[in-house]
Amino acid sequence: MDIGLGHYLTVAAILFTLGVLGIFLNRKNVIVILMSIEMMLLAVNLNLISFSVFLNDLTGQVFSMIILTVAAAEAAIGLAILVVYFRNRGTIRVEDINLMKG
Amino acid sequence: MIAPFPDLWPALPEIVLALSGLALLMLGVFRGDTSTRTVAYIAVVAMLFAAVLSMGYGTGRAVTFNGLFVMDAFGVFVKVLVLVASSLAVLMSLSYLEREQIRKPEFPVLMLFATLGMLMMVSANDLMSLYVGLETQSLALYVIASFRRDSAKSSEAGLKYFVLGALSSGLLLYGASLVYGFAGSTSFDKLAALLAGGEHPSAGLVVGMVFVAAGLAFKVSAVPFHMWTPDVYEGAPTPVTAFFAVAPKIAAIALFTRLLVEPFGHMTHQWQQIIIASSVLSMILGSFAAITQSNIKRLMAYSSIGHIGYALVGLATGTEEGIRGLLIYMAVYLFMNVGAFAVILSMKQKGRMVEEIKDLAGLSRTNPMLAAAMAIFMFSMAGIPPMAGFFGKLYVFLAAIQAHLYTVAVIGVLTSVVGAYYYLRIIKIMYFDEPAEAFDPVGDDGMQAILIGTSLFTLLFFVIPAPILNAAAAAAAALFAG
Amino acid sequence: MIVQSLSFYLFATLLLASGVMVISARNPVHSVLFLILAFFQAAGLCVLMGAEFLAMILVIVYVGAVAVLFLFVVMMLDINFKDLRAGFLQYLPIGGLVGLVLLLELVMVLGPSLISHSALETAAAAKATAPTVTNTEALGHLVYTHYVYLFQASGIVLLIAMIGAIVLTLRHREGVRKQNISAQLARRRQDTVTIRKVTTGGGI
Amino acid sequence: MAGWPILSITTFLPLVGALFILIIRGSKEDVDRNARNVALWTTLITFALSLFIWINFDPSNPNYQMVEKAEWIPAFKISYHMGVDGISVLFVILSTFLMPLCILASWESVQKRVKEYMVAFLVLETLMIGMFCALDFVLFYMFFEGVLIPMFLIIGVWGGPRRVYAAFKFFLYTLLGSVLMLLAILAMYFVAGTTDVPTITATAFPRSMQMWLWLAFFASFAVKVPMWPVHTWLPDAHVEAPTAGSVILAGVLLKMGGYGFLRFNIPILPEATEFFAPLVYTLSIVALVYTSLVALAQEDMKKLIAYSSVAHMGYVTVGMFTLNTQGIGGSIYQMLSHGVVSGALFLCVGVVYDRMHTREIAQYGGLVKLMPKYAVVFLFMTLASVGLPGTSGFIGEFLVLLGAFRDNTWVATLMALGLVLGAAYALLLYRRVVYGVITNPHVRSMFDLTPREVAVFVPLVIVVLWMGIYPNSFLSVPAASVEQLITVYQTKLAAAGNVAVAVR
Repeated sequence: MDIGLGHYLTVAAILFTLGVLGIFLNRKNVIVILMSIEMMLLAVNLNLISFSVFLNDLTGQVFSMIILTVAAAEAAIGLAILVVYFRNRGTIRVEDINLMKG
Repeated sequence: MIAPFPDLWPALPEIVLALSGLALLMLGVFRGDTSTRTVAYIAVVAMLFAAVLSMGYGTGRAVTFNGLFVMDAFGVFVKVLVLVASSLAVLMSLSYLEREQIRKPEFPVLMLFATLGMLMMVSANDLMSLYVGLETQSLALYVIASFRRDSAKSSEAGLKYFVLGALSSGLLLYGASLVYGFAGSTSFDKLAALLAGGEHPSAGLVVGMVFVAAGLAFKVSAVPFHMWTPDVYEGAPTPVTAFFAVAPKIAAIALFTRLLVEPFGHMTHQWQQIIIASSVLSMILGSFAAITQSNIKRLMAYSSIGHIGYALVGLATGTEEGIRGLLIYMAVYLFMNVGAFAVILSMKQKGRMVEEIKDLAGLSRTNPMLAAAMAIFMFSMAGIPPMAGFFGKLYVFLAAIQAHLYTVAVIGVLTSVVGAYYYLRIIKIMYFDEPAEAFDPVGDDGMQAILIGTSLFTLLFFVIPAPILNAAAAAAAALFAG
Repeated sequence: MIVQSLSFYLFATLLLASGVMVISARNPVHSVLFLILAFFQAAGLCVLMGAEFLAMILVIVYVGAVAVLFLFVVMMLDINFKDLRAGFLQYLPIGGLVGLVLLLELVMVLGPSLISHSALETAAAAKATAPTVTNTEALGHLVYTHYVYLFQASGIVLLIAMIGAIVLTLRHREGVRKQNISAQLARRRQDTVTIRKVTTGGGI
Repeated sequence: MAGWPILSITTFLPLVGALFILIIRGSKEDVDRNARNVALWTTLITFALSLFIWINFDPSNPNYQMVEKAEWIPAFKISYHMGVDGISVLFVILSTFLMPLCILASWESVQKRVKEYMVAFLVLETLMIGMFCALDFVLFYMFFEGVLIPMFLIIGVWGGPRRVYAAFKFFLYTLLGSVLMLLAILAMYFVAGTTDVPTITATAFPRSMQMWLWLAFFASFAVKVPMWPVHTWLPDAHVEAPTAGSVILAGVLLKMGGYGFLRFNIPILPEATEFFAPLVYTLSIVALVYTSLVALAQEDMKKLIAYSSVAHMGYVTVGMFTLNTQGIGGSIYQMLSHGVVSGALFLCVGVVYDRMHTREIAQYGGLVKLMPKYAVVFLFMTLASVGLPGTSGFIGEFLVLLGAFRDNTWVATLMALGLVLGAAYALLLYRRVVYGVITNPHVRSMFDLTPREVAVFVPLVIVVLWMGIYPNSFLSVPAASVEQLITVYQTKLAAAGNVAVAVR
């Protein structure tokens, strides 16, 4: 029962799907959507790291570091926008994001 | 282990922008909100200087930073477009910022950094530099979309843009990781070399490419990834919408083009159908959904979806002629869209912005020059000759016919007739209807200059089209030479 | 080998379970805590693969910075949690179906796949480091030399995030007294204290 | 005058006038007066210049003359290529001839936004002349489509109560037709490698491709002509447009479709032309009979004349697709004659409309007693429209009928039926408007033609008489080019037939 690349990829794929589901299923709370995005990025990182290890090539790990950095920045911006939104509307319910008909 | 110092010369425009961005940030922080105009003017000068530097670059192809960064004629063409669009957008935003009391030096600085990100996207030669450039652009855009932080609409637009943008980045990254894993490299050159071998690409690679394409389709707001566009256009501050509608679109579609043509150029069969479907759907949705709109910014959103559909026709051909058509289309799109937004930004009644289409009623009586300019832009967007928009469509359809995409071309011209209906509706409201309340005079000299410049360009493009056409042809050729 | 397999399954199961909890927990604070748990498990998987540096920064950056930032915001927003308790299951059937399809497709494509020879060749050609150095050292060599462009660009991304977060959320409230250190240090006795002689029964 | 780009000067002179008008400043009265004067003088000078084209033109030479060619978009072999042959030269003259009359006719009836009105007309003139001179497909298409912009504004701004509906219908119908033509042009570009009209005319296209191309061109020109059943935009546009707009619409814009058939469909796509000729016959005959009957039932004067235009253009299309000298020559002649006569008829309606502000036939009656001069002009034009010998209408209809008899007797017979119906509705209109007793008290206050109106009608009457009595001065101009057109058509057809036989 050797653990191969396929195992890691499968875990990452499930995690990615969970992230996508979290964005689309969530109807109550924007902050959970932001967390789902973080999970998607985590899945990507797992993918890259496992590829990198099994290809015996460091590029994937460098890519993963870049993603980590950018994801942190993205989270900061996202939360800042969320705070601004909350100050204006007093709610972060997903159903309430409807000022403009979409 | 001492690595050789990278050649910085090809990245000079980016370096200029980055350094001036840092300097302007300092200036803005120390001089306070009163320095906004100064910061903005210097930012514009820096962008135009970067554009001159790009033009001076020449025609060769240079790869630097260990293959992460490429500069070629394609990059020159698109960078000049992006820089011109951004500098016009900065100029247009000034009086708005002052009027709405959000005068902060960070605004032009963020626009400058967003532009830097766009240049990096255009020059990306690796999936990693693609991602970093894209995020540099996107993060700055998220912030300026919600820049009116005391407006519920603006922050809602920012939030929506952020969530969907981050989702699209996630898709793109997942795709990028699969491409890396199944091809063994993230470099465009190596991917191209690998795929050129004629070997059938593995399923993982194809799935990865599709994910990357979906992520980028979000950024250019092509159907079916368009749903954020109308809300963000309507909610964001108007000068930001003007910026969104032009510069990031041009950069993203250029990136899309480079990605599909350079590394995935040998997988045309795999992506052509996707692009065709997206293009056809964009053209149809863009023209039909716009008919019922009453807010002019929403209308422009659907109009831009439609325009992206036409531009994607050029990409869908996958030929040099198609890319040439796409580039010409984007150049024309730049000027007519900036002009149309300059008109929308001039829609003020008693110092208050209005954005309903019906507010334009009788504009030809109350402000004939503004109405004439808007009419020129609308006819151009509808693709009626001799306006510039006609030439954009002409070259795209030329390529489509050459690539035997007859159905796409026929759908394209038919949707352009439907599109003509809603553009004509605006002209009808301006020219045929009884005047409503008059707008305040445009006043702002910079805005007037932009209005005159863009409308003359759109009207008189047909007189000497050759320089832009030749530049676009050279740019397209550069993409296929590599 | 057995230990390795067992740890893989442990980490993977915990990772996915906490992933499920992140999107389904009713209280956002719990969601954040499960997110932190998920990051730890992912770090464990990285260690299993031998990517120890990434494992470390996953913990430091994600758990130490990002997740804590989330926690801050959740607390700060002072959300009425009662409001947030309904509505998840409403979309579960259709969403779950779509998710299942996406997942099946991904697994079908990726599960059985092995790395192709050409990919290995391409990757091997790009190898820039000797095998003797540690993972961290090798990454350090690459990031500051080969990928200096990305390094610099990430710096700009972080700068943008900083500007953005400040410009969006910083508020200058009127009437808030702040510490003014230089003024405090520059105080002299004669500026602030006066000595009065108070006559008995007279008051000031 | 060999090195003198006379066609370009004639084409773009009105644009110069338009720029002059644009820079006029001052009080409303001054601006209006100056705009009218500048427009009138510009159109008159343009007309004078176009007469030079006619004088310079050598009728014995069937090829393009006064050719100008300059690089425009060299990368695509698209050039600025202008020139006239016997088929187009008279249309240029027709456009420049009608233009000053239109300006004069709108002298008083247009009071609001005079400046813009004059600019729109001058731009329209440039586009019309350019279209008839263009020898490059892209250039042609630019002029052809560009016409929509000023015409849309003219109908929409200065038109009647339902102007918005009419303007949209006009614009979208014609646009829908012409975008398909654009695709056809692009497809031809890839076969011929250029958009140069003479080069493309010399190119042989494969038969299956010809069919599609022909249909695409037909979509555009049939809407423009207009042919039944895509004629429905025409009555609306005519009724709502201001008088001068109707004159240009009927006088010149409808001819653009017919010109397109002659210039492109027949010589470039001969096999498809042969194949589709019965379709054109059928549609034209249906148009003739059907619209004549519809015209009989009209209560609105302009609508009646609009339907009569559809019927008259039916003769034109039949004439063209007979593909013999008489038919094509006759159809060109009929187009010119119809341009003058229907223009004049719309002006006649305009005259009474300016006085009564209604176009309802029942409101009038008994005008002959109050407006004798008007009655004479109206009668003359009605008879010319019916095709009385001695007027221009007769020559055209006669030649077309002759051509049709040579080709297909049934078609000719049905056309004769159309002639009878045409006489019926035209004379009925005349009787109801001009004769009879005055029932409407408002009519009593009407006055006869003013000197300005006389100045508008005199040239029209002279031209109609001239064309009717001495047709040779107009018939000889296109003759050589028509001969060549038919030769080209037959040679190409024969060559295609041989190839087909050889393949078999």
